[in-house]
Amino acid sequence: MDSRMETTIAGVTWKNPVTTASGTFGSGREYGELIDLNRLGAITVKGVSEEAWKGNPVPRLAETQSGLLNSIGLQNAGAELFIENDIPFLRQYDTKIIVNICGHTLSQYCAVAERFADCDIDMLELNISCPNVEEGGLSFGTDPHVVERVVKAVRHYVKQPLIVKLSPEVTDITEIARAAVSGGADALSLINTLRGMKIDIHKRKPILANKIGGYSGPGIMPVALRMAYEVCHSVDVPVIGMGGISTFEDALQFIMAGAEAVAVGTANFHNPYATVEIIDGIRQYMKENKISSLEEIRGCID
Amino acid sequence: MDSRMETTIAGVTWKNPVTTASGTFGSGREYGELIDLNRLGAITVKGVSEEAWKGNPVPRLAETQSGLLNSIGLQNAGAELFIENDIPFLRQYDTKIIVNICGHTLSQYCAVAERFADCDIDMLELNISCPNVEEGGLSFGTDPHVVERVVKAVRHYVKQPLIVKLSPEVTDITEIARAAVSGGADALSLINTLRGMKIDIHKRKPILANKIGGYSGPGIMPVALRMAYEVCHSVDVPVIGMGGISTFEDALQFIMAGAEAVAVGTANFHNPYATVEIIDGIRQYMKENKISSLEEIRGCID
Amino acid sequence: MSTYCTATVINHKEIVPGVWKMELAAPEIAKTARPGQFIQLYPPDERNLLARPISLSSISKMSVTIVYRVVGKGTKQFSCLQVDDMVHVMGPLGNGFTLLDAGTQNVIVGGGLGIPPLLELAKRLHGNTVVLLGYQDDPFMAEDFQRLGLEVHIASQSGNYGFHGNVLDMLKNITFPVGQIFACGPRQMLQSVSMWAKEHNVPIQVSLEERMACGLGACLGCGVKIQKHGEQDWRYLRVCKDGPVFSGEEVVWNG
Amino acid sequence: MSTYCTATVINHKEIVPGVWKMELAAPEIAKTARPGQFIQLYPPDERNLLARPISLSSISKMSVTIVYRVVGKGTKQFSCLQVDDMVHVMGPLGNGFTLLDAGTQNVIVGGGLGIPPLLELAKRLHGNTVVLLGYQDDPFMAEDFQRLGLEVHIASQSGNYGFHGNVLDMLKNITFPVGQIFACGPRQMLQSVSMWAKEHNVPIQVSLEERMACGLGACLGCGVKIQKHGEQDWRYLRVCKDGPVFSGEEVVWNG
Ligand SMILES: Cc1cc2nc3c(=O)[nH]c(=O)nc-3n(C[C@H](O)[C@H](O)[C@H](O)COP(=O)(O)OP(=O)(O)OC[C@H]3O[C@@H](n4cnc5c(N)ncnc54)[C@H](O)[C@@H]3O)c2cc1C
Ligand SMILES: Cc1cc2nc3c(=O)[nH]c(=O)nc-3n(C[C@H](O)[C@H](O)[C@H](O)COP(=O)(O)OP(=O)(O)OC[C@H]3O[C@@H](n4cnc5c(N)ncnc54)[C@H](O)[C@@H]3O)c2cc1C
Ligand SMILES: Cc1cc2nc3c(=O)[nH]c(=O)nc-3n(C[C@H](O)[C@H](O)[C@H](O)COP(=O)(O)O)c2cc1C
Ligand SMILES: Cc1cc2nc3c(=O)[nH]c(=O)nc-3n(C[C@H](O)[C@H](O)[C@H](O)COP(=O)(O)O)c2cc1C
Ligand code: FES
Ligand code: FES
Repeated sequence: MDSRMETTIAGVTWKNPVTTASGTFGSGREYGELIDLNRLGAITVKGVSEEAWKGNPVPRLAETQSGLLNSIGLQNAGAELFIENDIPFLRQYDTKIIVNICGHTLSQYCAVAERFADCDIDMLELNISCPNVEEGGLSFGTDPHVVERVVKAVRHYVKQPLIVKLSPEVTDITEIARAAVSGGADALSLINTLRGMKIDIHKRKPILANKIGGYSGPGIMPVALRMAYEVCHSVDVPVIGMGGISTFEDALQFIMAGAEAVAVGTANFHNPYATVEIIDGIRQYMKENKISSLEEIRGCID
Repeated sequence: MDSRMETTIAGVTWKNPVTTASGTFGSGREYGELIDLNRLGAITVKGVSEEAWKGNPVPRLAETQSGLLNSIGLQNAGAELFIENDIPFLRQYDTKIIVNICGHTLSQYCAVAERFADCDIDMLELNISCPNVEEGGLSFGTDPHVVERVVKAVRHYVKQPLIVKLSPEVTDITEIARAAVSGGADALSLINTLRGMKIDIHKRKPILANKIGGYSGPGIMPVALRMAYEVCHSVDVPVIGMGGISTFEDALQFIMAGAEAVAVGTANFHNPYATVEIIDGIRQYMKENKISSLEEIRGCID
Repeated sequence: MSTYCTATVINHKEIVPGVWKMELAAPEIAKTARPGQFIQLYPPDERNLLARPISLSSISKMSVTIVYRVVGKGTKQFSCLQVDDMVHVMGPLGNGFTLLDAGTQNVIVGGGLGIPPLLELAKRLHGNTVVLLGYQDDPFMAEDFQRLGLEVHIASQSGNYGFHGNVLDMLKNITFPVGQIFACGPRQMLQSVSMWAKEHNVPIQVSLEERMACGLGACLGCGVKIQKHGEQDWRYLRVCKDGPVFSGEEVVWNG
Repeated sequence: MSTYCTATVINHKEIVPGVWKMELAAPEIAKTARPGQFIQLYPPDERNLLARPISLSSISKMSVTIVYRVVGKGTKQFSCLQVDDMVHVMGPLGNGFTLLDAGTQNVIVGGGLGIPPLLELAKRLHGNTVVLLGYQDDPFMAEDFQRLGLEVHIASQSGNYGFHGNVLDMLKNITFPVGQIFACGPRQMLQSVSMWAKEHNVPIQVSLEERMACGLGACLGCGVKIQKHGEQDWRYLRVCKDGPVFSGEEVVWNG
């Protein structure tokens, strides 16, 4: 343990600023075979909805150059099974638990938030990139008014610090960030995936059964970093940066842009040790550059 | 010459569906040392403004994983010198000439359009990603009303077929596409760059003097293809697709998504023969798959 | 327990055009691997972020052998690996086949690149085993099964080799009572063999494929529709973790 | 005329820690190359889209030699190239130095990795040439200049080698009337040498660096502020095409 890497977000202290990006790490169980989960600052679990969601048809994955498209469709077994199986599993480890929640309607969001209110978890992350089924299927996260409304509604039920996870598919990310904060977000995380497509020219059809999927990985990092930088300079709550982070150098760029912490997603698929290598790399960088607290470099880009 | 690859866009027939992306190919002179410019369906030149623009401070370039950030800032010598030097040069070749124009105000856009009205060029491409200096510096291309207004105004002066080039930094690209068409666009091209950032963690500052730059290259292709697909399905004018195209397979994906033609940008930097290799690759694919006209595969993704 | 490690190529050759056999020194993986499990092999070109799932064809004390067809970017890169080159690999992964008690009449049914994963199984199966192998044209690895002393029947779609037709036709021609079936190959083949098995009330294990990201069960990318006995509806299980071997009866084939 | 081709590494070694000398068989490039020109060398890892500009250090009939320091991802990859490996390269690029008539007193001023590009120039210069080389610490390539029979002075910032100080100090100590200066090295050094030259009314050619994409003059990525004699204001010229060699007087240094 190394207190120089401690990071406090909305009152919750992580042992280091590295968590997993929702949906890429399950609830940690599977990666726990390969790495020591105690090493992580926090584990952000895959999206959980009130009831089970079946997810999208397969194929759900397409590789692109330095990136990945996915259309999992937030398949999950629902809050009840999650609470029964995954929370006790995660509580065995000395790491913070962040539960990512999703819904297709305002009331689904509220229901799942309420379900977790009295659970033994550390933070709640609200994924607002889900399609808003009641209003034509556009993502909740693209309209500042809708964002403020859904955050406010959920806030009412939540007892843990609330992270709102932003969609990058907007004209002005700072407007959405401000809306989330004024709705009551204690922290923001960004970015969720960009939507992308890939076509198999031999079969003459899209690779994903769903045609369009969420684009993640190194290919989105320049956009993610720019947006994290913009958001850090426009709101006062802490920001968890993500999008393509694969190395400690990548993670430090987000921290220098002002992020309090970072999440590692697609990189886990390319290198299952990515999270721990990033933690070790940050520590090493701090040592070599005689940095005794991340505050010394956090937000150093003005 | 191979009539099977002929492509007609807004009444102008290109010998093949491949052009260069504005700003990556100058006016062709430099690349003409390495490749035969007669091979290209069209040459789209770098952005030209009414008067000379100095451009942004250096460094203006940053390499990212499978991508590039640039902040050239549309440096150019102004319409007059362009007309004097570049049009006669380009007219020596058997290829269509597309002039990309830019402005910081509505009247600058109109002025440069008017300047080209009686010039010997084949098409005009209107870059609406420029910052709107009169209205706080947000890009013209992000608000459908502004887009319709600027296209309408420019349309008034233009005598050639008008291509409007869309910015991808919007919540809903189809809304912008429709606005451009209702303003009078004869064709659309997309995507322009996404904005991105990269930080030098040793110097602890952004690599670009301008901090933020336009992100291009293979890393943006999934987003570009998805947007081209969406736009092809929401307007009736032809679409020129671009964004990360580096191989003929990439180009064919855009055509299958419904694009009439494609533009090759950043790939020229990685491989100066990219354009001609893409043209040869498409021809070869057509031959191997017994395709006698691109119409057979264009838009085959429904 | 699976590991993520660097393995050394110790043998590599093209056995028929486009199909390669590669032996990897990977003691950690070899130690615990079972027939029907697979590995995730990482393409050397790091523009390809995802590992490629490839089944173990045979397992020895210190090494594992895979047989793969070059179909795209990743497998193309594998085919360029030379002896002594290193490659990142994760495994062993998945459930593998369930080996029941001795004394049954086993039928192994393999089609195309579904054949290699059945070799280690064939070695370890108890009871009597008949092997039915179907090819487009050129057969490969048939001799590996023959060398085990098993009864091997070959079919080719082209008719150039063995029986002119597919494995299902050969299966229909079997005269003895089939005890259990193990099958791997194209989905269409697995479906038709599973239908036959259902009709004849024969238990069948099939090994499936789906695109993968994590390979560990974490991302839910590799769904396959499974309806377990007694369940109201199907749900997506994970080929990488709950499979790749499933009961052919439980797979929802038309979807 | 420049070409884009594949060159073969025919010699490659680390001459001082972190600094490598590589000879590339590239007859097309060698044929037309002049001192002060550069090549664009493409990193083998294709995640790096951009070529790296590296000056020609010496030019022979069939090959060119470059000397480079490992500073980042691209140069790190170059340093892993082995003899007989192939690498994509474009060149020769840029204007190179302008060689004036014989009979002058030339001073060549090089700092650090600005030294290699001056070697071929030193070979070809007419008149009398004095060479001033500045290093952080460890000198390299000084013997290459000495072997040409030129008067070579060395300075190091550390004081461990030669004169303790920088090239400007050495320049100030020169007693004969300097006819023209050719300089390459860190911007700070080029600026101070240019100031000195201006004061003493000596023509100076400096070779500059800037990040590049196309290397051909098409993208306008590599701007340098130049104010030509008689022009009202500066404008951005292109290091790759209008340079890398500029008149030191015309460069707008403070910007
Ligand atoms: C459990 C399992 C075991 C397998 N065992 C073998 C084997 O023993 N021998 C063999 O030749 N092949 C096997 N395959 C198929 C093999 O994984 C693919 O042929 C391979 O991934 C293709 O990669 P590529 O880069 O060459 O093709 P590309 O088309 O360039 O790959 C693009 C992406 O699609 C994925 N992909 C493409 N085809 C398949 C496929 N059929 N299944 C899963 N993912 C795919 C790739 O992994 C990659 O992520 C197996 C697949 C699975 C799921
Ligand atoms: C005309 C010219 C001639 C040069 N000649 C030499 C030479 O002879 N020997 C030598 O050691 N170096 C030379 N350089 C510098 C050399 O280009 C850089 O050191 C090299 O590009 C660094 O690449 P990298 O991938 O290792 O570094 P990274 O920092 O990983 O590179 C990232 C990006 O920045 C660019 N970049 C980084 N530093 C520089 C720089 N100083 N100049 C231009 N681009 C840079 C890279 O090309 C690349 O696009 C020259 C530069 C120019 C412009
Ligand atoms: C396979 C996959 C599943 C994902 N599932 C979720 C999810 O359930 N909830 C969520 O908020 N984000 C989800 N995401 C988005 C990631 O959490 C993350 O925001 C995005 O992938 C960018 O980070 P990366 O580039 O490091 O992967 C998912 C991403 C991937 C690749
Ligand atoms: C160096 C550079 C300069 C550019 N200049 C212009 C320009 O002047 N006008 C314009 O409309 N787009 C400009 N673009 C955007 C490209 O035309 C193209 O839309 C974008 O780069 C995406 O394509 P690519 O990924 O193939 O490069 C420029 C892009 C680059 C990389
Ligand atoms: S590949 Fe991730 S769950 Fe199977
Ligand atoms: S690098 Fe493109 S103009 Fe110089």
